[in-house]
Amino acid sequence: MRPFTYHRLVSHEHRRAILQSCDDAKYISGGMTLLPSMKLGLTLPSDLLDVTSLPGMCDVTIEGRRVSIGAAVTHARIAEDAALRAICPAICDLARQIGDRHVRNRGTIGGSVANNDPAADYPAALVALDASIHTETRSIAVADFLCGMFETALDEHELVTAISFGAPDAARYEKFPHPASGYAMAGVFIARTGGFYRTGITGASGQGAFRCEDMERLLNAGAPVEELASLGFDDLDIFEDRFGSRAYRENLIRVLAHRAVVHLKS
Amino acid sequence: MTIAKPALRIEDRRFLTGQGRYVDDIALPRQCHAAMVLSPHAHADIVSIDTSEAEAMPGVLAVLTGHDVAADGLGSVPPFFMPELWGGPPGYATMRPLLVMDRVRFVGERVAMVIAETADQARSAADAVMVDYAERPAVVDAQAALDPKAPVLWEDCPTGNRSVTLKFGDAEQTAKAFEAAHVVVQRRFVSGRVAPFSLEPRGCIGDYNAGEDHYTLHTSSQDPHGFRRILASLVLNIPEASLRVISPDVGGGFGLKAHMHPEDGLVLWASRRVGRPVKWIATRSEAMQTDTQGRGQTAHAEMALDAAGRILGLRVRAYHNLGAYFWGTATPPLFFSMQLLPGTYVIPAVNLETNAVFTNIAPLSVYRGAGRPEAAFVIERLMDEAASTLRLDPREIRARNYVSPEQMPYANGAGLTYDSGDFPRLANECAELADWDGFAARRVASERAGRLRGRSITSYIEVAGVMNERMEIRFDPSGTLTILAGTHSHGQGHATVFSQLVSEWLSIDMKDIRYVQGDTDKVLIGRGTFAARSSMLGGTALRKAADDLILKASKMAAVLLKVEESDIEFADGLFRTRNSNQTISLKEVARFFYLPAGPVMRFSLGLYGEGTSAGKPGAQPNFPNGCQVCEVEVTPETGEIHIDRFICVDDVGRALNPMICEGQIHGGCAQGIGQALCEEMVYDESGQLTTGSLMDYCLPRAEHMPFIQSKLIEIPSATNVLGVKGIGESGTIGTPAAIVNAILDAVRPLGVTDLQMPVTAGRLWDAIHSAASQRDEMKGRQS
Amino acid sequence: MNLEGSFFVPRPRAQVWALINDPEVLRQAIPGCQTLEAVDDGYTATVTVSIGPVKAKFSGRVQLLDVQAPESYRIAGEGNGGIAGFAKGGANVRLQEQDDGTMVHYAVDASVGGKLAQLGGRLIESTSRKLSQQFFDRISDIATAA
Amino acid sequence: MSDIELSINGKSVRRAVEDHQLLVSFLREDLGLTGTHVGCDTTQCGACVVSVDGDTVKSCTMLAVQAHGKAVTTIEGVSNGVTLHAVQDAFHRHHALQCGYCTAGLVITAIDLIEREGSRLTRETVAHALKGNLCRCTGYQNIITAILDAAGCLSAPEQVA
Repeated sequence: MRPFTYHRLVSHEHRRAILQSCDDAKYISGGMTLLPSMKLGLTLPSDLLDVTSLPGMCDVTIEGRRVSIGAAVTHARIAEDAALRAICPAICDLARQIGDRHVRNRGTIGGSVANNDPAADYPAALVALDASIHTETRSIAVADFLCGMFETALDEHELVTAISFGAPDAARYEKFPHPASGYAMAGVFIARTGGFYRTGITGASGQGAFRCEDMERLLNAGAPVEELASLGFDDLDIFEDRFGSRAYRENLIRVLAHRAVVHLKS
Repeated sequence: MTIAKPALRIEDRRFLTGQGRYVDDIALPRQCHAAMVLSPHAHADIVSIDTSEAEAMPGVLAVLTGHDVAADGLGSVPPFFMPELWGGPPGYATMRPLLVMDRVRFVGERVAMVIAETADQARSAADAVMVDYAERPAVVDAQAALDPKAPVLWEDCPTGNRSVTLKFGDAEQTAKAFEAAHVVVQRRFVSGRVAPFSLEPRGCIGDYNAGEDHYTLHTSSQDPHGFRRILASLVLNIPEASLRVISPDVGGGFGLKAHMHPEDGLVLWASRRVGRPVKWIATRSEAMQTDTQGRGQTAHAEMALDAAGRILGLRVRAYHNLGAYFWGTATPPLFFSMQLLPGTYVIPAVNLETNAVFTNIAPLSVYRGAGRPEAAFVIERLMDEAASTLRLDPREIRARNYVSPEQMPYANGAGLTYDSGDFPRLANECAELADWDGFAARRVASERAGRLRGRSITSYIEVAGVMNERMEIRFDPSGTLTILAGTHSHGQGHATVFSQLVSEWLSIDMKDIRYVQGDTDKVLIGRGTFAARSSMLGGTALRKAADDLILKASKMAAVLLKVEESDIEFADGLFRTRNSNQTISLKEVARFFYLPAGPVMRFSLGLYGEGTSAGKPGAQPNFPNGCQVCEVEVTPETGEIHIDRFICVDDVGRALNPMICEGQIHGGCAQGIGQALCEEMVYDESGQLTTGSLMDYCLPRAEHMPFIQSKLIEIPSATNVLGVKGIGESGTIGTPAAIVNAILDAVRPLGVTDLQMPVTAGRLWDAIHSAASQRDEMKGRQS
Repeated sequence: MNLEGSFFVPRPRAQVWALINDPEVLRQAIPGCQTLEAVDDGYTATVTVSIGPVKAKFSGRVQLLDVQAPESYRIAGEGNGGIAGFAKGGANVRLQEQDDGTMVHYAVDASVGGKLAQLGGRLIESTSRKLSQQFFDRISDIATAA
Repeated sequence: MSDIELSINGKSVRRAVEDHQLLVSFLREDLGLTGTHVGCDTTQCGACVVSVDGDTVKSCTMLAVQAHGKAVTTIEGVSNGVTLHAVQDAFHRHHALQCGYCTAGLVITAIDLIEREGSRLTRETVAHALKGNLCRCTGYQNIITAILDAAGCLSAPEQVA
């Protein structure tokens, strides 16, 4: 790796002060995406700002049905957090399907969300849960936050501090992992709150996670699950590669949605 | 007795406790580090190389290019051997320089080398070497490269991009067989390029000692003596005595490390240039681009059968994608993929041909199985196609065609003579273990759960044991002994198995046996380990070494027991006189060989035995063979494939250590499963590797693997004194066919008639989906 | 990477043709394009591209080839991203006259080499598609607004 | 450079490290603990897995400075040097290693897995848990068997087979 200076941030004042003095600073949380690209020499920051010690970044708080997860909370912690499981098991199940156990021990929700990889798992949940993404200065609705593959509404050096959402009555995440990378070939998150369904789909589109309103209409209308098979995605930029054609990924969305709904109704 | 016991491995402890010593674990005093500058283009002329920025970077000691290689007179490297040496026609052999000076021919070709204080500094500086390329059009597909309009890689090759064509069998007789056929089945089969992917990437340390004008190379190698020969005589132009090659613990080879790579020569040369040891360790990304790959064959095959399902003839035209160079041991896969095409069956007429073609991708070489899995895939897929066409049970059609034990030795028409084997018996045992008859009920149960069940029965045969070998056994004065092996274990457990043999033959406790390999200064000569050769050739040589040692010791024993040598017998570690009860142990006799005076004065100092396996019958290969039954479940809505049952019955000749034999089978099967279901190195049209990391190249993980039920059958080989048959490659050979045939059996009812590897879930779903669309279309037309 | 598409512009063909030959329009349309300067046989350009955590700055050239005014050309580009590797590609563009405007058809091909290629097909493929799509979307916007 | 203080295999270590130094290189090159290996550069093979504060991590994707104040266990610290750890012993008895390169990461992973999941492990759950550890030699079968045995979860029929 190329030389850089490492800073362990202890406060937001500290963060701002350090940022002033850096040419090309990058935040590091779990580093599961950043460090491999730095090892390849494809990302060459002058300074790495470790955000995991900033206050509140590792907190999981639940107030009523409102859930807030600090940005530096690891996937493993989310997968295992008993309070979280009690109120929204689907987010725990989602976290358990990310990468592998070692990656889950380092990788964080904030890092994943800020990166907005079009095949990452959390964005599906964020969309379906209508989550808010918090920074030091503002909170951003997920619909405004995700701006296409790897793009977010974050300003330069604006740091995600937490993710919050209202716990649904029921939710389910179904994922079909890419055989090589383990990222989602398709991942479907379906949440039900007050009898209404909301969906989030990741992996299938090159442009990132999206909400499928056609699917929601079917579900909200109480259509039989078999009707999910009629869903079309012609207007979307569905991704294809050696491991899955466009038709295959579209099919995966339907199959995974079917599985999720069957689970929700069981 | 230790032979045939599942003795636990004596080498395990150091690996389990982190005390293994692989090349990168070695740090020589004052060592510095090398990094390579790789070509990003598949085909281009090098216009200029500007090293000035790199040279000025921190820690950089030298930046070397092909011009420096040429100026220092380093030799280019030909293939290890060409088909001509195995009785084939002459072909076009390439000479590969250590660093390319004028023209790159694949992505990843080395164009410069940076030496720096640290590996990070070397890599940073390598990124700063500016190479100006003039791109040429590239060709990546072997058949496309034979088009007269295709870009040519080697202008002085008289046959365009074709290096050589190998032919086997009798064209005329085969044509007649096809004329007489009741049915002909034909298919195109692709065994794509796959990466050997040893978990330990390649690496080496060159250490030149100016005071002695002597070189030492630590390298991750399967064949240190082979490396030494090429590096000394062809690259450095020095006597072999001036180069010591040490191959320490090696983290997997699979054929990748059977032959030297450019870096092995480069670090030695660089060490001389900079006056310090130079270490180079491949990054995984680098390894993916630069390492040799296996398979790379497309075969157009057709089989003629009579009405009863007996094979009349086999015709195959194949194309091997050599990549940019005829490099390393690319010859064996060309031969074996053809010569084993008849498989375990009687085929009266064969007409087989393969064309080895240059393209702008990484060079082809051996990978576990080397040609045998390609052959097994073609013949076993054809057998199932024939069975399907003739509406015969796949087991039945095979039974009608097996070479019977009574026909052994059997000449297969493609130049190989099988010495032994009982293919029908193996098939029956395998089917029984797999509960063949219970399949129908399982299929129904699967259907109830919404899944499709399919099965296959696959017979395979492989040819194992090439070249010659040497082993040595040395006693020391304390009565312990050392095996000096010419073979090279990198996971196969030789320390254990060879110790088992010697322990039994000489009645020496396993703990008193030390095992040494992989150092050209310690081991006189050897051939290393690949092609499932070590048990037979190493074992035979070891037996001779033991006999040699016993013979020498019995002369001493005769003197010590004061009898004629002819009155001495050796058994259970004791020399005994025939006519009296006098005994003396081998250990005690050995001690006398080290005394400064006494009877030893009549003999040479020290007790050791040496043995080689060479000449008939030692150089005859053996023919490991086996049968696999595979059952899969397919989830039609997603194309997911679950291997539910995988039974292997293997004829190993004689199982020296059944535990290790089974371990080899498991590993081989995993690689076969990888190729069948997920592994493939893919290049785009411009020659860029699109599977350059584990993000795209899918290596089998624990979740992909079935529980393999394995049974070893011992039908001793007639070609070696131990009766063994090589087990190192067996698992890889039949497995791809076993998996694909089982999947096809599951989805054939849906109208899917063919599948190419790797059969990923997506590819299978597409096949199911398009078969369904076609069916709907047909229905539409009819109605 | 291959991408095909078409869009409609409510402008006469000659006007669209002029736009897609205007260096300033090209500069605005090429995603991440910082400079575009005319040279003898085309343009030199600098372009910054981000792929996830990776940001690469390419310098290279843009050429207009097989020009059949006012109907079709091939716009081809290649750029060297230094450590990151290189990218090259092009688009065959065809303008089809219609009663009330012009139909623009395009077929894009692109490839990436060097370290970038090791990022994984997933990222390369979707990034190339995204950038190509952005280019034509912007051309469409500019042409429609003109 | 940063000063770090951490516990390695129970011993306190204090060093100055380059900020860009990876934990795996610190372990291997600075401390000579070469039992931890590097097999890839994309955080996927698991040859470099060590335990940090009781969690398994890939030491190729963690900076040495990030290990400041933490307790690291490598393969060298798994047993006392005389008697093998039960997991190491099970790997030995079940022939769960061949070339040995991936073994350190697998043993560390297995110990963690057994501590967390204990007697609930099955062949499927172990296979799933090994997603982050690649082995090219064994086909994983004996590795899974060894882990089940060390966890006391090996069913009787399998022991016979």
